[in-house]
Parts: sequence; structure tokens; C-alpha cells
Amino acid sequence: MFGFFKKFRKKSPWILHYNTGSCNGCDIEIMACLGPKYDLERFGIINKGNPKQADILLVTGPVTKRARARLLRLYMQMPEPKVVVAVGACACTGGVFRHMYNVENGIDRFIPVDVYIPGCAARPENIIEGIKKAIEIWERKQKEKVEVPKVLKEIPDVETLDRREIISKLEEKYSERLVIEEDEK
Amino acid sequence: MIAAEILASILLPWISALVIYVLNNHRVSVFLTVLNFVILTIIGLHLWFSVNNPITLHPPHLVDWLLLVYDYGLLLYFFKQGIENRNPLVSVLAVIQIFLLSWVVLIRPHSEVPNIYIDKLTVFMYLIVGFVGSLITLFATRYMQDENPVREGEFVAILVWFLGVMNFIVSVNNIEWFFALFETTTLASYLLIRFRGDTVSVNNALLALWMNQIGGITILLALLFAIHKYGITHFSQFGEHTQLALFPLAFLSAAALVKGAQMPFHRWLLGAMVAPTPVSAILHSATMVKVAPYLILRLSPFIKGTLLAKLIVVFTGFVFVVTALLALNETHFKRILAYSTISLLSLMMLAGTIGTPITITVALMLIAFHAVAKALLFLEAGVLEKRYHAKTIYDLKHIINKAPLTVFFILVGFLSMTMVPFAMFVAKWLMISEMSELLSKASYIITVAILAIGGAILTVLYLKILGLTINRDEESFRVKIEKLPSLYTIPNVIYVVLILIATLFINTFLVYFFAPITQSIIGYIPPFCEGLSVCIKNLQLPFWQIIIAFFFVVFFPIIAHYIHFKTDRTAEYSCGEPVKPRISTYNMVCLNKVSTYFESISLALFVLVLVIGGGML
Amino acid sequence: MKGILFTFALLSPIIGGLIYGLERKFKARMQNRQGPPILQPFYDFFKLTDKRALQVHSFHSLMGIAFFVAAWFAVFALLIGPNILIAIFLHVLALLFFTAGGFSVKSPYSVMGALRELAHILAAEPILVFAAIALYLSTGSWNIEGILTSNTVPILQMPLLFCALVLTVPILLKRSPFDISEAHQEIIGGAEIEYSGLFYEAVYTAKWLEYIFIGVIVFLFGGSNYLLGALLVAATFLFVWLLDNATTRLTIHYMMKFAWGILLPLAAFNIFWVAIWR
Amino acid sequence: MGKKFVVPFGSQHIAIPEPIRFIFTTENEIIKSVSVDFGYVHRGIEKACMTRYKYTQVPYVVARVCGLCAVSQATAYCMAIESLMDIEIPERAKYLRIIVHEMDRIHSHLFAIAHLSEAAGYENLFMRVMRDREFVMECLEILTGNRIQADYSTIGGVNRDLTKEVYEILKPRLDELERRLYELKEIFERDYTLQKKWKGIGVITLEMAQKYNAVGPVARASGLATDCRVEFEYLPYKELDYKMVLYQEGDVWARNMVRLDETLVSIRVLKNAIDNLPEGDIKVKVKGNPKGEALIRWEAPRGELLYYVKGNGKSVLERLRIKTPTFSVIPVMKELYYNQPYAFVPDITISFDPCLSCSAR
Repeated sequence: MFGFFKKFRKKSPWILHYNTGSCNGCDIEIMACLGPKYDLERFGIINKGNPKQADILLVTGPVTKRARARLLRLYMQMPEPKVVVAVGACACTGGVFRHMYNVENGIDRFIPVDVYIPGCAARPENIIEGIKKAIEIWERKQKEKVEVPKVLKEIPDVETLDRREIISKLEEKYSERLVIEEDEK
Repeated sequence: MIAAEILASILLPWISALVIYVLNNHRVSVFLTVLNFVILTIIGLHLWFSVNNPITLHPPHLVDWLLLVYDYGLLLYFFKQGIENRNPLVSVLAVIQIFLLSWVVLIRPHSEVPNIYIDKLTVFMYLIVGFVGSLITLFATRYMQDENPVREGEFVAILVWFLGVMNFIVSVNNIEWFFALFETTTLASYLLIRFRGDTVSVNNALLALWMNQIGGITILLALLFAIHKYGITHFSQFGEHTQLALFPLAFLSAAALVKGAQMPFHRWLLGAMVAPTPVSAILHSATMVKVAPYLILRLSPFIKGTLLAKLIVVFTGFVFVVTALLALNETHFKRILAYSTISLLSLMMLAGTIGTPITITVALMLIAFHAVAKALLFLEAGVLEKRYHAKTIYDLKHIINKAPLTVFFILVGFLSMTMVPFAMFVAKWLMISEMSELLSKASYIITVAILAIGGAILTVLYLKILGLTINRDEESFRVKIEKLPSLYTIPNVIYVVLILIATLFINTFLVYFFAPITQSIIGYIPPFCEGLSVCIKNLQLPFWQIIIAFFFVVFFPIIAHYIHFKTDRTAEYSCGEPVKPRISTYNMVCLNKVSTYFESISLALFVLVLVIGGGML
Repeated sequence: MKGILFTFALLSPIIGGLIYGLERKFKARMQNRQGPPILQPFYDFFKLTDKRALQVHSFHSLMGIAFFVAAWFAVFALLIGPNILIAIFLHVLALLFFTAGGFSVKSPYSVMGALRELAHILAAEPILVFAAIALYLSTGSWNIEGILTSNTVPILQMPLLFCALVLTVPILLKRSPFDISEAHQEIIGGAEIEYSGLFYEAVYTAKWLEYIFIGVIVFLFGGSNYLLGALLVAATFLFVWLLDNATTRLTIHYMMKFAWGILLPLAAFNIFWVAIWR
Repeated sequence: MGKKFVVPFGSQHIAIPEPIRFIFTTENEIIKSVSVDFGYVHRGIEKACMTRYKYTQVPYVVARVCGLCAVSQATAYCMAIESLMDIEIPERAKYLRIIVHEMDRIHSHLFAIAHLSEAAGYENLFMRVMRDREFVMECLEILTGNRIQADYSTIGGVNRDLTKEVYEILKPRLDELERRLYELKEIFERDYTLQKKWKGIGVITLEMAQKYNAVGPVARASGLATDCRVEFEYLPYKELDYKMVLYQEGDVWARNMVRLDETLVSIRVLKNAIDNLPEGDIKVKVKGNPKGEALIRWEAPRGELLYYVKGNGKSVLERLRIKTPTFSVIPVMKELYYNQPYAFVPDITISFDPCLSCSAR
């Protein structure tokens, strides 16, 4: 039964794209991929822009300190099975930004990465190739297993919490508070 | 026997009101209101089965004189209120009425036509007053415990007395008596609106007073002309003259339009919101405003098809759409309900004025189920106010986390006014179909457009408010169903059960309940089929569709409370940011600019109804 | 006749999915792209079946399913029910669940989408009611079988109303220029944003049923001439896709002005004219 | 009161590929207040350039400040160092810098136009512009060897020459691109829904542009004549028939049209530059370390880019300071949102063509 549905995974991967501090070169190339020359939609790919309905997370950029909690939050909001693609040299290792003071040297320190796409900036052909690889990995993944990134394992009792609570714990872990100006005139 | 029953249904509320007022005791009030509820309902049901032909009664001549004296006293009281509260308009209008009334008394002929006239329509109104109205008084006893226990007796007494007045007004045949009772309802509403006694209440009460007095003046003018020209003093005599001038009918309809708070006069009903909530409930559902469609239905056979009828159709249609639109702009929960009442009242009058058998039935259905739904909603508004301190629709946000049962009742109340398969939807659907039928005879295109647009607006309005209430962040199974005082819950449960039963067995109601009333009004039964599916001529609403839609609308919300999918839960999408969500709703603020135009146009239309409809040109 | 209609209603999600697939292919072609295969919606469907479902709360998820069931029921009521007017209101009932789902979560995009959806109802519902009335006026029947077997061709009497109906289709299907309630660049899908997995599948599929619903109503304007009906449906959808490709998204205010200021008078005038002319 | 509706826009949002966060407080979809935050992309490039990289490596690092205007960043830095060290670069290198710089501008502008169309919900136009943009991307690739992050400028000249074969390939492509851009211009001028959506929305008056110190196409759309290519003569623009594009309306539509017209001007400049390319070397040798300070203002695709360089005779710079164009327009951008419907937020935001990796570095 599940084997039947698994076959169709490769036909309809929906992507979510997040920029964790890249120079936007790779972002432009992802946009170019969606354009008519490279046309990702012929593989059934839609840029959903919504983690809850996405299957592939495309991350560009070395993770800056402000982006990490956002990255984890988006990752946790994606339903399994899911794959993560690191687009560009910075996302893979930090690239030219490696060891800069506000940079965390690649996304695999935070979330498990399945495919690394090299290049500065990653060429559209490379991105398509990487996504195809990602789909192959994705086909083998199980939906039963909840993937909690290693960094979140530090949160006490993470196994017993549901995602909603884990996501709210992120604020504590990275000690970020978002204060909205409440101008009630 | 029947005469005794009629007398009982009129007098019982008057007597109970007196007792409640004098004793001012919570238990006595509860006992008497329950007694009223039971006895009035039983009498209504019994009368329903026994009154097949119109019954007439001749009360002693003394009553006539008593009422006249009472009338003068009442008008003098209004005059005095105008002086005391420095509102010259009220006094002037009272003086005009005294003058006109004296003129009527001078020229009125002696008439042997019976003064009390009971037919199915009257009994229908008895049932609404007895069943829907008494429950509100029952609710009011508990409400006043939360509000102001000292004045409970006074408050409940006025409400119960109001029921008696209402029962009286629908029984009379004499237009002069009708005027007296019309003014009595004005008095009752005046007393109730100014009940809290603060400045706003008093001002709004005076507003209601002078606006309703205009209705009184138009009745007197109509009566004066009818006596002078045709010697008519009773409603039943209109049928005897075939070549009737439209002047008296136009002025009587105008009285109905004023009482029904149609557009230029809608402010008094909105102002009534300052009173304790049971007042709104009783004004909007069972009494007061329902005099308007009742009067239109009484006059319907005589004005049907005339120029007057067409003007009233245009006027009420305009008000129907415009007030529904204005309601979209409101934020106060009770004001929204008030606007929707005005809107639906215009629909009732529109249906009544067109006067085909089906539209008369539609008007009756709307009167009955609107009474129940509005009573339910206003009582819920009272509960919200007293228990959850929610007055504006913004206070209703996330209220499902605290009060799932209340939300369910509100849902039933709102959806029953607009959504398939509820009875009021069936009424609207019949109306649209009937109008399409008329399209092929003459063009009623405006009516059709009004129905389509107004229906859509009301649907959106109710969905918008429901949307705020059901916004939640908790799993529903973690929310306990709230416990409310039984006197709060019982009336609502009865209303909801009635709505649900009526929805399922709507055709039974149509055939055995509404069709006979239509027959008594225009002497012709609309050809409804038997069985559970609604069908008439080539129209059909099969029972399987009713039951499935019923399942969707009623059972899904109930199931939703208990169902629990065992999947992972996650937070809402917020662009990856830890933003605390804050939800609200939209208003059509762009309407603020045009609302004055709406009022001017409706005033012009109202004048047109009087001038052209009354044959003054 | 009855059997065919019943089968059609039963198969309507599949046919709707095919139309959606065709739409995506057509649009890609218009944009000089290769585009996805025609069966793409079904691939999406199967994939979504195999996804793990995440939910905000059960009420929300249930509303997604209810939307699908009620939408299908509306299609049934249109195709085999005795009254097309009822079917139109049942369609509103389906949208009630969709908006209720949108309203029930605390996500601002979802609530905004639901509120905008209400504006869509406000704009489109009167015209649909008018369409039903027009069909009744020209064929003398509220029943779909009666319309299909009557000897009239409603579009010949109701050309203006048909134009108004065609221009309402973008409002109903949420296509540009009136894709306001699911504006992807503003509110990322609106009321459907919080669904995922199986629950999203229900919402996704329910939107295919809208094609069938509106397609059938358009088809009825061909009356007993089925070929004409089919042509009308094809032309309508092609026109809507073309319009989708060639316009930007407009605002709610413009949509309301357009629907109430132009489309409604157009439709009303047509009905009025036919009624007077009789 | 409960009327307020808090709507986040970003940091992850489909309409903006880069992280910027707005939090709008709306009432009936009308924006009443807004808070902006855009420090998500801060990587510390300036600090790294002052500690870890030699000044000869820095052009390749500052190019990574932004992918879209990488050429401008590197060129601006190189020119700053050159003026600091008194290096006179060959004439051919100057021309080549103009060629690549203008190509960069074209692809950046076309991307902005496409993106703006997408934000307006005009999918077809997005596809069309992206298709036309591929011409210039191919040209860039042929000329420099990479689509984005060309790494073309270096201190003392450029890294790669323009050969005869490349010239043969470039010329017809540029002609074709120009023809297509004229078609596009007609669409943008005529399309009914685009006018409805963009005209009169997000208007920056000339006074506002002056007060908030707007730069680049944003300023030029409001009639504020500011263009470093005209004001300074680092590179020989005047010889190549360059003219400034000015619009007066200051709305979203005008900003878009300024970009479109500038691409046309750029193509003209490009063609002239390619035709009049002088012969000679493309690079001079650089010796020694920078000492002293230099400041340069340079017109990147989004407006005025400011580089401040201070060397102290070591191989690592003492101070590098970058002020980017998007940073200058954010104050005026924030002003525009008040009392606008939320529906126009993507259009207004994207019409600035915000480049956040520039502004946060």
C-alpha cells in the first residue's frame, strides 16, 4: 500500500526556500530555475513558500546567528518525510564566510542535510541535479520517524514534547524575544 | 370556552405582571413566568386546533369608554414626559395626537362590527408571544439577579405586561383600539428603554417615544380619513369596499414601517440597545417590531398589486440591503443583531406586501423563526455580557476556549437565519423561486436582485462574526463545556431544539402550520405536497438533501468538539518569526461615508410611499 | 440521463483533477515553458497521501475534510438534485467550512484569507443565483434534467448574463485578477495555509470540485445543445486561463466594484429584458 | 481595542527571497504601524576584511556582499584601492569594467522587474522577463566564466579579456535583448491591470526623496537627479553616450519604468563600449601595500554605493566601510506603508528592489 504511494513522491516535490544569510546569488539562481529556461515545474515542483506543505527545504547561506532559530523553526514545521538541500558553498560549509564572527559555518550544524550543492553561486544545472538527488533520497525516507535535529536534543525531555512546544522552546534556547511596538493610541 | 381562553391569554399576563410587581420576589417571578409560558402555550395550541373560522367577540361597551379614557391618559403622560425631559418634539406630537383623537371621537359613527376578531393569524401571534416571549421573561428573572436584584419585580412585570399588550393588539379589530394598544406598546418600550435611568437611556427612550408617536399619528390620520370617506372603523370592513382609496391603507402601512424600525426610523431600535438585554430580546423577537409585519399581513389582501404595494416593496427592499450592509460596519454585537433584525423585518414586510400565497407563507415563516432565532441570539448576548463581559465582537475572540456551548448556540442562531437547510433559508429559497415565477408574468427583477444580494450580505455578516468566536488555540477536547445557571440555559435549549426540529420537519410545519394561516389571510392554500420533502409545483427540496445539510451544519460542530486526530501538533506558520499572533476582523468602514446618503434616500422613499402610495398626487 | 449524471458526479474529483492538470499545462505553454504533466494533480494527490500530517488542532483539520465532503455534496446536489438553486446555496455551505477552518487558527494569513474569502462569496454568490434564475426563466425548470432536455438554448436569451457569469469564474476559482483570497505573494494561500498532509489533500481536492461545479453551470447554458455546452465550457476555461496569465492581482475594493457595479447590473438587465420581452 | 491585526511579513516569505522582517499592525487591512528589522544576513564581512584577508583578496570577499551587484562591489573596492595607491589602470580595462558592470546592471534590473511582476501576481510577465534575462546571463557567462559572482574586477584591471569570438557571440544577443525589451516596455506602459495596481501607489515625492536621502532608481523615479556615473568620472561613461533616466511620478510604476529604461540605456552604452573597445593590456601589476585613506562613491544597480578604505602600510586593511544603496532607502520605504492596504505591501517592497545582504553584510 505504501509502496504504491511512494512511487509518486518523485513526481511532485514541493519546495520551501530559506535564506540564512547568503549573498543572494544562490537565491537568484533558484528563481532562475523556476523561470522558463530551466523550468522546475516540469518535474512537478512548486515553490510553496509554506513549510507545512513543502517536501524539500532549500537553504542558501551560512547560518548567521539570527537565522538559526528561524531555520530550526521552519524545519520543525515541515512534515516528514522531508529532505534538506544545502545550496551553494556557504550553505555547505560556510564558504568564504567561514569563521566570520556572526556565522555558524554551514547548515549541517543545525539540521541534517541530505544533499550538498557546491558552487559560488550554485549554477541552475547544479541545483536541478541536486534536487533530483534529493528526490532519490527522499523516496527512501520513512514518514513514521520524527526527525528532531541534534541541536534540539539538548532541550530537556525533547522526546515527550510535541512540535508546538519544541518550537516555543526555541525562543528560550536562543534567548530571542521579539518585541512588537504596541502603539495603542 | 374559546372566549374564556382568549380572555385568559390577554388578561393572564396583565394579572401576573401586577402580582410580580407587587410582590417583587424572585421565586414568585420564576413561578409566574413559567406558569405564563405553560398556560399561554397550551391555550395557543388549543386555540390553534379549535379556531378554524374567524371568531368575533363583542366586549361590553364599557371597554370602549375605558380605553378612550386610558388613551387620553396615555397621551397626557407622553406630553408630561416631553415637558419633564425638555423634549418639545414628544410633547408636540402628543398634542397633535390628542387633537386628532378628539376629532375621531367626534365624527366616529356608531358601529356594530365586533371589536375582537380572532383568526389563525391572531392565534399564530399568540403562539409566538406565548412560546417565545414568556421564555424571555423567564430568562429575565435570572438576568436581573445579576444586574439589579432590587428592581427585578418592576422589570419582569413590565416585560410580562408587554406580552399581554401584545396579545391584545393582535386580537383587536377596531382601529381606534388598535391605536390605543399601539401607543401602549410604545409606552412599554419607553419604560423599558429608560429602565437603567442614565442620560443615554433616557435620551434613547425619548427617541423611541417620538418616532413611534409618528406611527400613532399616521394611524389616526388613516382612521380619520376612513371614517370620513367610507365610515370604516374596523380592519374587517376594508374587504367590504371594492373601490377603496389607498390613503388610509398607505398611512396604516406607514405606521407599520415606523414600528418595524425601517430605515429613517431605525435609530430608535438601535438606541434600545442601552436597556438590559432581555428588553432587546423581547422587542426584537416576540413583540413590538412584530406588530409591523402583522399589520402588513392584515392589510396585505387589500393592498396587494396596487401602486402602494409596489412602493412598499421598493422601500423595504432598499432597507433590506442597506441595513444588512450597514451591519457589516458595526462592531457592537447587539447593534449587529439590531441591524439584522431591521433587515429581516423589511424582508418580512416585502414578502407580506407582494401577497401571493407563497410569499405570505414565507412572511409567516420568517416571523416565526426570526422570533425564535433572535430571542436565542439576544439571550446569548445577555449571557455573553453577564458571564464573559463581551459586548463588542472583538470581545468574542477565542471565546470558544471558554464557552463552547454558547458558541454552539450562537452558531445555530446565526446559521438558522441564512444557511441551508434551516427553515428561514427555506423561506428565502421559496421567496426567490416565487419571484422567479413572477418574473415571467411581470418583471420583479428588483425584488430578485434584492433577495440575491441581501441574502449574500447577511450570510457574510454572520460568517464574519462566527469566525471570530471560533478562533482557538487549544485542542477542543481539553475545553470543558461551561456550566451556566439553569435559568440561562433552559430557554436557549428550548429555542435550539425548536429550531432543529422545525428544520428537519419543515414540510410538516409548512403543510399543517403555515398553510392554514395563509388560507385564513387570503383564502387560498398554497399547494404544498405531503411528506418530508419540501415540494410545491415544480420546486423541490428533497429530504435527503435536508438531512445531509443538517448533518453538516449541526452535527459537524458537535462532532468537532469531541473528535481528536492523533497526529503531531505544530505551531502556526508565522514566517519563521516568534511573533505573537493577534487576530481581528474587518469592517466595511468605507460605508461610513455613504450611510447618510442611505438615510436620505430611504426618507425620500418613505415620503414616496405616503405621497404617491397614498394617492395624494 | 440520471445514471450518466450520477456517474459524472461520482467521478467529479477525477475530472476536476484532469482539468486542473490541463490548466497547469496550458499556463506553462502560454509562458513558453514545458510545464508539468497533465496527471500532475494526481501525483500531488498521491504524494500528499504519503505525507505525515501535522495539524494545528483537530477542529481545523476536520473543517478541511468537511470542506471536501460538502463541496462534493454540492456537486451531487447540482447534478442529481432536483433544484440547482439549492445546489448553489450548498456550495456556499461548503465554503462555510473552508472559511471556518481558516478562522479557527491563530495564523494571521489564514484569518485574512478567510475574510477575503467572504468578500469572494459576497461578490460571486448573487451572480450565481442570477444564473440559476436565468436558466429557470429560459427553460422553465429548476431541474438539471429539465434544463438539459428542454428545447431552448439559454445562452441565446442570456448573452449578457453569460458574460457576467464567465467574468465571475475567476472570482470563484480564485484566479488572477481576482485571486485575492489566496494571493500567493501576500498571504501565501490564505485559508489553506495551515493544512498539511492528508488534511491539505482534502482542501486541495475540494478545489478541483469547484471546476466541476462552475463547469456544469456553464454547460447548462447550452441547454439541449450539448455540443454547444461543451464548447462553452471549453471556451470559458480557456478564457479564464488566458485572463489568469495576462493580469495582475487586483484588490478587494476593485473586485467588489467590478462585481456589483458592472457584473450585477449586466446580469439583472439581461433578466429584466427577457422578462419584459415575453 | 481589538481592531488591530498583526501581520508578519518575513523573514521567510515567498515574496521576498531574502530575510527582512516587517511586522505590520493593520486595521481593516490598512497599515497603521510597521516595524522593520533586517539584520538577519549580517555575516561580519567588514571585520573579516580587516583581519583575515589580504587587501588583494578583498575584492573577491566584498563581491560576496551581494550576489546581484557583485561586480559593482568589487569594482568599487578596486577603484578605491587604486585611487589610494595611485594606480592608473589601462584604458581597455576601464572599458571592460563598464561592459561587465552594465551587464550586471541589466540582469539585476531585469530580475527586479520580473520579481515585481511576480509580486503583483502577474506570473506570465515574470516568466517572460526571466526568459529575456537569460540572454544577458549567457553573455555574462561567456564573458566572465560565471553567471553570478563573476569575480571580474581585480586591483589593477580585470581578470579576463574580451576576445574576438566572444564579441561575435555578444553582439546578436544584445540586439535581440534590446528588441525584446522594447516589447516589454510596451506591455508595462499599456497593460490595464498593471496601471491599476502600480500607478499612484507608494508615491515618493521629490521632497521626500530629498529629505530621506533616497538614491538610485528610487530617487530618479521621483525626479531627483542623482547618478554617480554622471557626477564622477572614474570610468569613461561620457564617451559612451550615457544619459540619465528621470521620471517624475515617484510611484511603483515609475520605479519599474526607470529600471526598464535604464536597461535600455545600458544596452546602448554596452554596444558603444564593445564597438569602441581600445586595444591594450587589461591589467597592471600592483606592488606594495595601501597606506592612507580613500573614499569612493559608485553607482551600483540600486544606487549609490560608498566605499571607505583605510590602509596602514600592512597587507591587511585597517578599516573597510561599506554603505550600500538599500540601506539608504529603507527610511523612505518605511514611510510609504502608513495607511496603505496590506495588498500593496509586496509591490511597494519589491519596487525598491531591496538587497538585504548588501545592507546587513
